[in-house]
Amino acid sequence: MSQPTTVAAAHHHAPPQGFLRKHVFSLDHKVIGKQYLDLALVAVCTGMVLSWLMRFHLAWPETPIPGLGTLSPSGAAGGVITPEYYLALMTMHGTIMVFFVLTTAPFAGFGNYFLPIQVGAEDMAFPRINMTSFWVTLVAFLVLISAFVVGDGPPLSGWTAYAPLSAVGKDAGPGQGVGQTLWAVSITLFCVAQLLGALNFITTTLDLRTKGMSLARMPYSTWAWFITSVIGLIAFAVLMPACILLILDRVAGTSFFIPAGLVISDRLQPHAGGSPLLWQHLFWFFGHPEVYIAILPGFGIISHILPVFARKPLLGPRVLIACLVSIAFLSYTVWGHHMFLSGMNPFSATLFSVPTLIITIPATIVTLLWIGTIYGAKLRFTTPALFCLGFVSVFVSGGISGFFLAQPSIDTYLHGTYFVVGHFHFVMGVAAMFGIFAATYFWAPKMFGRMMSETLGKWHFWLTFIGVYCVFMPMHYLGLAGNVRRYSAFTDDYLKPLIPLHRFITVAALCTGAAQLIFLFNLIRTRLRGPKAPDNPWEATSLEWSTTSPPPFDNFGGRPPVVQHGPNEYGTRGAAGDYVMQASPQSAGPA
Amino acid sequence: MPGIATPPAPIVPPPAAPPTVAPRTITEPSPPQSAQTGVWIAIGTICMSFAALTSAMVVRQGAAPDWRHFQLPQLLYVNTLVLLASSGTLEWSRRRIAAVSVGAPGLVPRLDGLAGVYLTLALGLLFVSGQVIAWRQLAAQGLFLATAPSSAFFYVFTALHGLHVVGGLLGLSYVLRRLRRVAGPAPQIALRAAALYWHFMGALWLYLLVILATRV
Amino acid sequence: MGKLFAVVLAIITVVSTAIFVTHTWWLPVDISAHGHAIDHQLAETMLSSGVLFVLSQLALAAFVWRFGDRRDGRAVTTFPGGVTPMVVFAVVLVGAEVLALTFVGSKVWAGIYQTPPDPNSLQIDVQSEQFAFYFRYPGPDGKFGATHPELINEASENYFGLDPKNDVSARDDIVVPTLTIPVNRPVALTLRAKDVGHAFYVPELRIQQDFVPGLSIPLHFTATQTGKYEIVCTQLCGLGHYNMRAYIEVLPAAQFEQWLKDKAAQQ
Amino acid sequence: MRIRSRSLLMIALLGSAAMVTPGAPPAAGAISGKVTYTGTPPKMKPIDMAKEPFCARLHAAAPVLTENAVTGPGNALRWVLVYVSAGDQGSAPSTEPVRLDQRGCQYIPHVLVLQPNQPLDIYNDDSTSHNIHPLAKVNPEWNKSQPVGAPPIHTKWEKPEFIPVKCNVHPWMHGWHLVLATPHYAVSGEDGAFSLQGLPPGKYTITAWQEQFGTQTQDVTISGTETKTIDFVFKATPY
Repeated sequence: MSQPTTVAAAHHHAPPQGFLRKHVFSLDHKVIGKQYLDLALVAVCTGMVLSWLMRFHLAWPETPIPGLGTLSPSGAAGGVITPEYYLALMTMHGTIMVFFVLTTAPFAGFGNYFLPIQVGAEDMAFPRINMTSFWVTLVAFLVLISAFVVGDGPPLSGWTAYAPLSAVGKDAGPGQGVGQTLWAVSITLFCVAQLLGALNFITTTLDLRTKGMSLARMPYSTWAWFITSVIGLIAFAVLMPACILLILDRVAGTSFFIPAGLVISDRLQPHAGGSPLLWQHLFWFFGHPEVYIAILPGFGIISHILPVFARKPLLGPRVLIACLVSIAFLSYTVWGHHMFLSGMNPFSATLFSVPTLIITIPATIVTLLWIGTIYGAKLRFTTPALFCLGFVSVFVSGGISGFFLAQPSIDTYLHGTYFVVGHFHFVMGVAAMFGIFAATYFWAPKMFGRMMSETLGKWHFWLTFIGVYCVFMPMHYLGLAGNVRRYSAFTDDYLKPLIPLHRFITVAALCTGAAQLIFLFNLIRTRLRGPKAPDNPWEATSLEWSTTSPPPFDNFGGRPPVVQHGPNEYGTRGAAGDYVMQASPQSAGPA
Repeated sequence: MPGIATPPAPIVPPPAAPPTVAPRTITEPSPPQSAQTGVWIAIGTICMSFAALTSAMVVRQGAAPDWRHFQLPQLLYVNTLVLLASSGTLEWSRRRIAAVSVGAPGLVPRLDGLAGVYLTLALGLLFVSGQVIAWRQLAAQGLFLATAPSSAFFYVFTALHGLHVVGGLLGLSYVLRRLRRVAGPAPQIALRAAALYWHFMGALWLYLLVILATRV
Repeated sequence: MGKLFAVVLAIITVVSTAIFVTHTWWLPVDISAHGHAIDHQLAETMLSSGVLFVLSQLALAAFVWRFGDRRDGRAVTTFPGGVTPMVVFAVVLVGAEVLALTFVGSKVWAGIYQTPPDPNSLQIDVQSEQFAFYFRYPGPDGKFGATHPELINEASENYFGLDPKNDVSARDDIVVPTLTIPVNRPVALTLRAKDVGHAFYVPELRIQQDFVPGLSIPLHFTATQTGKYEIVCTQLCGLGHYNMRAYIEVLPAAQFEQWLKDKAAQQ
Repeated sequence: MRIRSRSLLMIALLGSAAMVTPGAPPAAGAISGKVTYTGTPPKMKPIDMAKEPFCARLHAAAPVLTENAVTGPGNALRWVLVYVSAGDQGSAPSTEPVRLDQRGCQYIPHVLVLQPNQPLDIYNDDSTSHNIHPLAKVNPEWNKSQPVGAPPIHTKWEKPEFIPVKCNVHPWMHGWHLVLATPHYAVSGEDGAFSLQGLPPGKYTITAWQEQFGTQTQDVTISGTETKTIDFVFKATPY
C-alpha cells in the first residue's frame, strides 16, 4: 500500500459556480452521493409498489385492482393481472431492488458521500469518472423502466434471466421481445457504471488518505466499502460480457446460450449448439458476490454505528476485517449452490456445498462480534441504534435458513420454493434495508444539516421490525409445505390450503409497506424544514463528525485533518466525554 | 460510447487561462500516483472481463461439435507488429520527456519528446483500421458474426479489444493536450499512466492472438 | 425502549420456533425410497440451526435488556475473554456442525443423483414444454421412436415429433400426459425440454431436477406407496409456469400392466 | 406445420373486384354441395386433459377428439372452408361482431371465418385461465392471457390471412381464424354439406380448404337464380 507521500492538498479544485455545476452535473462526491440516494429512493418506491401489486394478486387473484386496467391495458385488462404481467412485475421488482436499491444505496450512495470524508480526502480520486458513473446508472434505470411502456411489456424471465427463455426473443412469450433486450442493455450499462465507481473507491482509499490515516485506523464502514468495491470490480466485470453475449444471442442471431432443435410457439428456432448452463454459470459467478455487495456495506455501517450507541469499542475490529476479507474471497467459490439441480454435474454440487457452508463461519463470527459489543454496553436507544439491533436479529434469521439451502440433499426439496424467497428476502430485502435505514437516520444530520424526528423514526422501526417478521417468516413455512415460487396463481390441489397463509402475508406486506410512508414523510420533512443539526449530534469519533454539517465543498475547509487515533475510541476518558475523536491531538487514556 | 475503461483523466488543476507569455510560475507538488493506481485497477477489471469471455469460449467449444475452425487473416500478425511498434515509440518518448524535464521543468524542452506520442497515435489508428480490414477479409470469406461460434467469439474478442484501444487513443490524445499546455510533473504522471494502459493493450492483444490462433 | 425490543424479539423467536417445532406447515407424506434420508437430514439441520437461532436471538434480547444506558455512570465492560470465545465458538462448534452436515448430506445426495439407475428399471421419456409434461412409454416393441423437432404438431397430438410413417418403432410408442408407474419398482426417467428450461418436482417423492434444453438428463427414483400426486414445474418457463402440472399415478404392479396393455391397444 | 405456401392463397383472395352498390339485392343464384374424402383418414385420438382438472371433469363422460381432420357419416369431411376465391363483385365487409368461445378447453368454433376489420369478441367461459396466441404473419402477432374474471377481448384482423391460433397454457387447444376479403363463404358441417347464397350472375372460382389436406378449386358460372351443386373430394392419408 503506497503511503501517500505528500498531503492530498494538490487535489483541490475550485468550488463550482453555476447552478448546473453545483447541483446537476456536479463533481462533488457529496452531491453525487445524494444523487445516488435519491435514485435509490425512487427505485425502492417503484419496487415496493410492484411488490404490493404482486402480493395483492396472489391473495385475491380475481379481484380487479382499480385503475390498473387503465394504467396497463394489455397487462391487466379490467384490473385483473394476467399471469405474464405478474411475472413481469416480479422480474422488474427483483431487478430494481437488487441493482438499483441494494447496490446503489448502501454502496454507491453512502459510500460516495462518506468514504472520502472518512479517509480525510477532499474528493474522490477521479471526480469526472465519479460523475459519469452516476449518470450512466441513471440512464440504466431509465432504460429499464422504459420496458413498462414499450413493445409488449416488461420482460418476464426473472432477475436471473435464464436462457433460452431470455435469449430466444418474442417467441418465448409476451415481454421477451423488446422488453428483455432493454433489460439486458440496462444491466450492461449498470455494470459499466459500477466498474467506474469501484475504480474510484479503491483508488481513493489507497491513495488519498490524509496524514495519520493508516489502513488500520480506517473506520469499518470505509473498510466495508473498500472490500465491496473489490468484489464489485470482479463481479460486474463478469456480468458485463455475459450480458453482451445475451444481447448478441437476441439480436445478432448467434447461439451462445441457445441449443439446437428448440420448437417455441410452434416455430423451430434458427439457433444451434449453445449451452443454457453457460449463462447460469456466468450469471451466478456474478450473482452470489452481488448478494455480498448488497450486505457487506451493511456490515460496515452496523459495525460503524453500533459502537457509537453502545458507547464502547467494537469487539475485535481486526477479526471483523479478517472476516470481511474472507467472506469476499469465499464469495467467489460458492456460486454453484444456486445450480445444484440445474443439470450441472451432480458431483460439483458437493464441491460447491462445502465452501457455502464454510462461509457461514465468518458470517457467524461477525454476528457474534456485534452481540459481544452489546454485552457490557451503555446502549442509547436512538432510531439508528434500533435499526442496528434490528439488522443483527434479521440477519441471524436470514443466515440460519441459509444452512438448509446450502446442503444439496435438502435443497432437493427446498429449491425453487418460498423457503428460498424467505431466505433471500430476510438477508437482502430486510437486513440490507435495515442497514440503509440505520445509515440514513445516523448520517442525515451530517448530510442535510438537519435532525430527523426520533418519534417518527421509532414508529417506523417498530412497525417495520414486526411487519417484516410477519411477512417473511411465514414464507419459510410455505417453503416447507412445498409452495413453489414465481407462481402467479395457486391452482394446484396441494397449494390451495396454503392460500390463507398467503393472505396473511399480503396483509402484513401492505401494512409494512404503509409504514414506509412514515419514513418517506420524515425524510422529506427533515430535508426541507428539520431542526438544525450540531456538528457531532451522536458524539461519534470518525472524521465526518469533526467537520461542519453539511461539510463544506472540500470537506474540511482547507485544513485537512491529521489523524491521531483509530475509530474505536469509545468508553475512554476524552476531552468532550467518554470518547476521543480520531483527529483530536489529545492522547486516548483508559476510562 | 467512449472506451469502457478510458484511462482515468487525472484532476486538471483549475483550468489555467490560455498559456500566457510566461508559463504559470506556481509549480504544484506532484499529485499522488492516483492515475497510476487507477490504471492498474482498470487493467484488473479488463483482465477479468476477458477471462470471463475466455472461459465462455472454452465452455462453448465443448458444448457442441459445431465449432468450425478457420484460418486467421494474415493481416492480424501485421497489426500485431504495428501495435507493438506503437508501444515502443510511446515508451521512447515518455523516457525522453522524463529525462529532459528533470533539468528544467518548463514547457519548451519537452516539445521534441512529443513526436513519439504523435507517432504512437498514428500507429494506434493504423492498428484499428487494420483490424477493421481484417474483419472485411473474414466477411469476404463468408464468416460473419452468426455464421459459427468460432467466428462469433473472434468478432466479440476483437471488437472489445478494439473498443479499449480506441479508449486508449482518446486518453493519449487528452494527455498529449495537457503535455503541451501545463507545466510541472502532473502531465508526466498522466503520461506514465497512459503508457502503462497502452502497453497493457499490447499485452492483451498478444494474449488474444495466442488463444484465437490456437482455438479458433 | 431496550426492554420493549427484548420482549418483542423474544416473542417473535418463541412464536416462529413453535410453528417450526409443531410442524403446523410441514413436508407432505414421503412416498419415496430415498425420501427418509432427506427428511432425516432436514430434521437434523432444523434441530441444530433451531438451537443456534434461538440462542443467538435470545442472547441479543438479553444483552439489550440488561445493558441499556441507565445513566448510573457505570463503566462499559468488554465481553469476558474478549474476541477469542467468539472465534472459538464459531470455528469449532459451527465448523463441526458444518462438517457433519456436509459429510452425511453428501452421501444422501450421492445416493440419489450420482448412482446409476437400476438396470431393470422402467424406462420413460419425459418431455417438458411450454406449459405441460408429456410422458412416452416405449410400447410393446420396447424401443423408443426417433424424435424430429420439425414434425411436432400439437393439433394432431404429435408432441414428440414422431414419424410413424417411416419409423416403425415410433408407431407403438404410448404418449400420455399422466406419469403412470408401478409401485415399488425403480423408474428411470430421461428429462428433455422442447423449448425453454423447466423442472420436474414432486414434493411427496422428495425429488426435483431441472430440464435443460439441449440435454437429456437422467433421473431415477422408486415410489413406495400407491396414489395420485402432483408433478409441478419449479423453473421459471414463461406465463403458464404456474399452470404447468401433471399427475403421477402410482399403481399396483398388476393394475399397471393392465393399463399398459390397454394403452398399447389404443395406439 | 402443414406445408402449404399461403402466398398461393393470397393471390386468389386478392382477385376480388370493385365495390358493388348496396341497393336492392339483384336476382341471386346459389352454390351448394358436399365435401367428402377418399382413403383412410388419420385416427382422431381422444384428448387427455388431465393437466387441467376443470376441463377434464367437463369432458369426463365423452372425451373430446382431436379436430385436425374431423370425419362424418358417408366419408363426409367437417370444418372445410368453401369460399369464392375469384369472380366475387366484392362488397362492404360486414360489421356485426363475431364471437369466439373458449369452453371446455376448446376453441368454439374450431374454424372461425371473418372479414377484415370485423369486430371479434373472445370469451373465456372456463374457470381457468386461457392464453390466446394467434400465430399471424401478415397481421401483427399478439399473445394475451385471459384469466378468470377478465373482460372479453375485443379485437379485429385488418388483412386477409389464414391464422392458426394456439393456447399457450393448454397445448392441445388449436383453432383457426380465417380472414377472407369475400363475404361469400361457408364451412362444411357434420354431413360435409355447404351452401353459398346470394351470388349475382357471373363466373366464379370456388376454393375448398382443409387444414391438413390442402385446397381444391373449381370454376362455376351462375347465369340466373338457379342453384349449382359441386362436390369436393379430398385424398386422405393416415399419417
